[in-house]
Amino acid sequence: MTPETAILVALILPLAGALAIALAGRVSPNLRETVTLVTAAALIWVVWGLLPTLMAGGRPAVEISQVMPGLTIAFKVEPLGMLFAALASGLWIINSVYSIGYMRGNKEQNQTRFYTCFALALSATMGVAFAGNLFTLFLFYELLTLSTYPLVAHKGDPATVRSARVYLGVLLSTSIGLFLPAIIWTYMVAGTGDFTPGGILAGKLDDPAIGLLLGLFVFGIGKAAVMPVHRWLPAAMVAPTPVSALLHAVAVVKAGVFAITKIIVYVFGIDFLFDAPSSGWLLYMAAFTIIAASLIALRQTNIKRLLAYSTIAQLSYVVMAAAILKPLAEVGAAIHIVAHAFGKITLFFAAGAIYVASKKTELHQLRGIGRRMPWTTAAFSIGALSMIGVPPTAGFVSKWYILAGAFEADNLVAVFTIIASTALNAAYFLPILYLAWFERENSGAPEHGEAPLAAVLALCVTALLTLAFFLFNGPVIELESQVVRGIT
Amino acid sequence: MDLTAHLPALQVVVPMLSAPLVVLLQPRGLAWAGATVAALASFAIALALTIAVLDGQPQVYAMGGWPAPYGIALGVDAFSALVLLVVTGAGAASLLAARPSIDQQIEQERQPLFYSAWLLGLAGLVGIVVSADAFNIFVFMEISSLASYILIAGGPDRRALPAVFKYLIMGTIGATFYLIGVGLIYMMTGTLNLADMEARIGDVVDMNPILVAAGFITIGLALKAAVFPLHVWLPNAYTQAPHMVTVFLAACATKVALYVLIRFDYLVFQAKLADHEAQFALFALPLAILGILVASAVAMFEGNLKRLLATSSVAQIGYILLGASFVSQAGLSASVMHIFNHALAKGGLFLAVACLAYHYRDLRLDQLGGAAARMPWTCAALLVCGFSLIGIPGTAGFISKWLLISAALESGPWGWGLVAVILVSSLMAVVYIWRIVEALYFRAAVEGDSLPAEAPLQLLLVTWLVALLNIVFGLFPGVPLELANSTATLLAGFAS
Amino acid sequence: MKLLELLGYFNYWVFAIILTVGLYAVIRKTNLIKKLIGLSIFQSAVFLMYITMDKVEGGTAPIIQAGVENQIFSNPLPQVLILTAIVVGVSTLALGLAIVVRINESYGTIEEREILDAD
Amino acid sequence: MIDIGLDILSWILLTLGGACVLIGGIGGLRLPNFYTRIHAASLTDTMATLLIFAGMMLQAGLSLPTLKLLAIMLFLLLTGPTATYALANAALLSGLKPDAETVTDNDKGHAG
Amino acid sequence: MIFVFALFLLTLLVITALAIVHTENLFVAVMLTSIFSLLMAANFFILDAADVALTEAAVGAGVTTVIFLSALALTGEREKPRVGGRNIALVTVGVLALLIIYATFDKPRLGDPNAPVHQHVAPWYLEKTPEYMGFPNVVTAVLSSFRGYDTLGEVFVVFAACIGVLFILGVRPPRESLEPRDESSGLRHHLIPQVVGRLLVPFIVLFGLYVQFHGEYGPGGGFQAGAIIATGVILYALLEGEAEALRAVPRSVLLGMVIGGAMLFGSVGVVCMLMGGAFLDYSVLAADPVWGQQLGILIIEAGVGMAVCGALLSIFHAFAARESLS
Repeated sequence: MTPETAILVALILPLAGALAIALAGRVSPNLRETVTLVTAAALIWVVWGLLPTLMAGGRPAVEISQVMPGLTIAFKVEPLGMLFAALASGLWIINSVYSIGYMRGNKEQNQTRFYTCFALALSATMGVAFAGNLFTLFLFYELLTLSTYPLVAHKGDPATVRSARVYLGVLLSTSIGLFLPAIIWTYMVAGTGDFTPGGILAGKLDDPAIGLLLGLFVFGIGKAAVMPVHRWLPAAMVAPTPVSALLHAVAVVKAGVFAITKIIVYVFGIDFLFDAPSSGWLLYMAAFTIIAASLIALRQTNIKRLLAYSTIAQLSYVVMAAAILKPLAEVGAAIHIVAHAFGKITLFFAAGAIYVASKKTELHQLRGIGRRMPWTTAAFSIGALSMIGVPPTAGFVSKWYILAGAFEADNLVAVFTIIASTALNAAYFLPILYLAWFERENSGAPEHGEAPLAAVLALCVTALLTLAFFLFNGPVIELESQVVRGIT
Repeated sequence: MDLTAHLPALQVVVPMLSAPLVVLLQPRGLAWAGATVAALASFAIALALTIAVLDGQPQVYAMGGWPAPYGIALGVDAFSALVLLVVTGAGAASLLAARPSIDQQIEQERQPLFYSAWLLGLAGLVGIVVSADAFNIFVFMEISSLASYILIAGGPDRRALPAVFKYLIMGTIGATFYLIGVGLIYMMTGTLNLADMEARIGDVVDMNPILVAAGFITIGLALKAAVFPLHVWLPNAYTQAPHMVTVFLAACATKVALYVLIRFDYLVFQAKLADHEAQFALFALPLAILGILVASAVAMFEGNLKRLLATSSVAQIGYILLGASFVSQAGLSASVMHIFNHALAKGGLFLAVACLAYHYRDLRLDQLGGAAARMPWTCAALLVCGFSLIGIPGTAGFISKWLLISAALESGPWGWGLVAVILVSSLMAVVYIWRIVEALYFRAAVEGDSLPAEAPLQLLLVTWLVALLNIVFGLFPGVPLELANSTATLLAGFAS
Repeated sequence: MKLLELLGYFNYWVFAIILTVGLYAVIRKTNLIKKLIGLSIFQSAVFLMYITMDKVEGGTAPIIQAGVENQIFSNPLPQVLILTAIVVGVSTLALGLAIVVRINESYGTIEEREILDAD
Repeated sequence: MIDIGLDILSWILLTLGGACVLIGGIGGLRLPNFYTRIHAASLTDTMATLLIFAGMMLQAGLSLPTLKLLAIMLFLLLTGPTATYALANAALLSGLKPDAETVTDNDKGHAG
Repeated sequence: MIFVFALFLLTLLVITALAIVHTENLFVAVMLTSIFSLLMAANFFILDAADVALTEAAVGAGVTTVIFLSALALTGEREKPRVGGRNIALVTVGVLALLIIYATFDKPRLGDPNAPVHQHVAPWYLEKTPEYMGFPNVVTAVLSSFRGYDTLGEVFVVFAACIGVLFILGVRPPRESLEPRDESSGLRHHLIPQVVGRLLVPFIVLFGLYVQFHGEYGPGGGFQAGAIIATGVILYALLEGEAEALRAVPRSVLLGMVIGGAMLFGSVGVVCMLMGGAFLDYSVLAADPVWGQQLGILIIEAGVGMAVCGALLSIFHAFAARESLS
């Protein structure tokens, strides 16, 4: 199968899967589960099949239709997109396994709608990953928002509907209100919206406008949850855990940060931005977000809200890394996407497993949970360590590259922020670990064993991945350095 | 002359002459069948005309064989081809789906008269679009208005009558204003043919009858097109009309008045009237902006589903006027494109409302709880058309939003202010469409009413056809876009 | 001579006055039938404007008698337009009155204020 | 000589006809109640028509317009009194008593 | 000299218009509207528009008054005065008046022969009618042939009004407890009007037919004839009672006349198309184009007459039938 058809298949496969799941859901739950897993596996096979061509430096591209002269729906795979697509497809199968255990354990209703929308979201994610120009990126970005809305509003009770309304409100208003005019302005100024290495705005935009356009892009992409537009993330916590896992680790947030990085690298171009003074504010905004989010996370009592604010902080890591505008930092940004995905998905799986097994959601309830749920708590610990960036975990690798980039640009603000946030991460994760392993259980706590097997299995796999990434990150780094090889 | 040469004349004659015949078809359902066949035939003629126009030969037809300024001439160019497609398409689609909904709302023995009035409305609108003679446009405007009064008066609720009476009064005043305008131009130029008028208006342009005539024509057509301050008749009329009539009228009735306004303003007055840009932008732009913002705001707090969509129509008409008021090529193609896209989006929405109304008598939002569970396909279609109205990418609405924003950006220093207006109103559109979605999907079902099944298949199929068309023209807007661009060059050509 | 000059415009001023009287009646009066009467006055004012256009000094109705030579005729075109417009006016009027009759039956009144209060 | 005489005669007839119309008009305004007023109005219908049309016919001399004038005169003479009769009859049916000497219209407040 | 008459009649016109708006009794307002139309017709005649004067008199004064009265019979006679809101109306109306008067100053004066209106299209009509049509009345020529498409639109406006009134009044009045009134609702027991009426009706209908077929030679044509014949039958209905009139000209015949008239007009156009000419191009109807034009115009004028007569009568019957029911 040629790379071009592989792209199209990667897009259509989840769609077909969604349809098949919807139909299978009518027949029997087991059939629906098998169809989901088969589609996920097939997607991995197709997407990861593209890796060798990418490694060899190939850039497969295909154009579907020309909507307007100069405005086409076109796809082009480049290293960043490949990485994001591989990550998303990989984690989809794991998330499916996990959600089978979670959904059955929790006896949730209308699960068919859950799996169908999940598959739709994946197809939109593939679209975002492989988008060849700004218009296609915006098209699938909006589809991603709309396909994840039913997932967030899964329970359907008034509280969920209200927070789903916030979720959609923020995302849609930022995308229509800021992202769309930015894209149109780019099309007007640069004449095209295609992603080209080295950027398309070089020399076409004078100084104050660059900062303004960058601002429109960064705040337009609400999914990256940079500070003022982050409110939808905590609001989305009402959704069931597999959905939060999807939101945080697999697709939604990743799409946001991925889009910002891609726009910085392929629309503005690193050098063009570097010597434009008006783009400096992005770094400070990201740094502020990291610190502020970590401080808020300190005060949280609910596990999922804590993880949400930690995600906001970690996302701004990627944005800050991209804003350092040095090749090493860009590689660090890309890798941090992967590292954070593995770490955060493990944490969410663990939180979900604890909820399924013991209906516990608050931190103080986790006292002595280690004895009752050893596997889950172990995975939770590995995830937490990865968030802090302790050596054996993936988090360390990406922080290492980001720090190297910061030093290369001798950007003291970035260096200080990373150090401070590492301390803050430790401040809010370590007490939980201590609580879970070394504290006595308070007397009246209800008896409960481990979470369902499927959930625990998924947990352990992602924990192992977090550790494995520390050791075998060679191919990923090589892939990402292709992005910056073009630029010195 | 073979048949193809007669297409412009046949376009009007086919629906017009079939109207009296439909009155004779008394037995059940025959009147509907006859009307649908006539509407489909006129749609086919419109397609043939569009194909002819697309490969470069605009049709000109001298009625009665008399040469242009003396006899009445018909003309079909890119602009009229596009509006023809919208009008005949809306007519054919709404008639195809009309049977079940109309059987519910209009008694059997009155249906032949009703369908005959429908065909007259279609013939009137098509007559306006095809005609190139100022007075002839007035005559066909009267036919289409009378027909739409009859159609709206068919509404089952007693409130339809005062609504249609207000529409009649304002519509007649609008038409008479238009007549005064045409009279004043005729007085100064001596001719009624549009092209001839444009040629001869040059040497009298600074006389005040022409300026006053421009004022009269614009006010009259603004009244017919429900442009912002003069739109008070539209929400009541469309809410109380039978559901399928709202589908037909919402999709094309006001657009034809805008077509005449733009044609008069760009072809007749354009190059000749001193500093036309300022004049047209001076009053059209603020009206459009006000219309967009106020109508969207009102729609956000509207309780009844149909009235909400009708008020949003006023806002969308504001978009079309906004595009036209840029007096630039990009602005014109954006506004012409929005005529096409809004017809699709709003037609689809009202079709979905007709499906809902088949089981839910009361269309207030708080009574529609749990509709999605009972009628999943209808609500899905409503969702797709709602997205197209908002302008989600991948739908037809997005294309015109994109064109409008780039036209606004090109239109000079205060372009960004206009972009802000467009975006704020799109967000307001998101709010009121989401109010509908939440009412349908998340509110608990109003207990007590039985479990109604889906809308009848015939109605549902057409609704889904229009919904899919929204997506198709969102991804591949080849034909309408080409028509819109050649219209823009045609009209802007006169402007420069 | 000034007076004759002004006299030439007298028709147009009468047109303006009747038009505004008609419009005033439509806007001001609440009785639906009085509105329709106002509307018909409003329209007949327009007819007057068109027909004032067709008058030619010393001309007669445009009927070309066989024998008579170099006879001046008035302009036939506005007359044709107004023939059509009169019948349009009557048709709209008939429809309006039918609606008023139905309103009277369902609301019991034809005063606009009472109709609005009823709903 | 003859036509001057005819002209003078027609002028006389026309002025007399005009006078009748004037008298009818004044009667219509001044007379107290409904029945007396339609009596005065019917005067214009009958007498004035005769005089005016006679005068015009003299003006037109022996030709087609004279025939047309004659036809119109006959028509008016036929329909005028019938209309007045129908008016009076309708008024009587709708309860307006013709007791002329006591009451005038304004205090009855019937007519518009 | 003509100006003096015009001056007198126009001021009378304005006075009547003001009186109509002022009076509160609707019955008086309708009568004044009828006088208003008659004065308008006189004005048109003075301004050398014979055809329009005839139409205004027949359709404006005659039929409009009948329709108004029949509607008034079904609704109240009294108009309730409205309080407040006077000045908004005055302001808008005042602005409009100023606008129009502002426009009058560059207009050509009344009767000015070299006004643009008389230079461009009109002389062509006056010169070509004898050549193409061969009959004197230029207005009928322009109405039915040069701008025949307008008249076709016009017939369909009348057709729309007819089906509109039938559709709107097709609904049973809500009050179920209505007993049909006795048959003799007409002026049956008034002997004199009946005798005179029975004498006049045939002449009215005859005059209507004369106007119909005399349209080419003098003022007249389909619209006026249709209106006159309709008024004749309405007079008969008033005298003999609506049921009698319906027996003379039943509803199905009326509907047939309306549809027949409209279809006749349309099919003449289509026949011209089939015989090779453009739509409504009568010269192809016969070997000699002039005779073709005359034939075409004769037929369509008949179509117009039938349609207008049928429409006005069915509208009258729709209102009158409502009366006997309610």
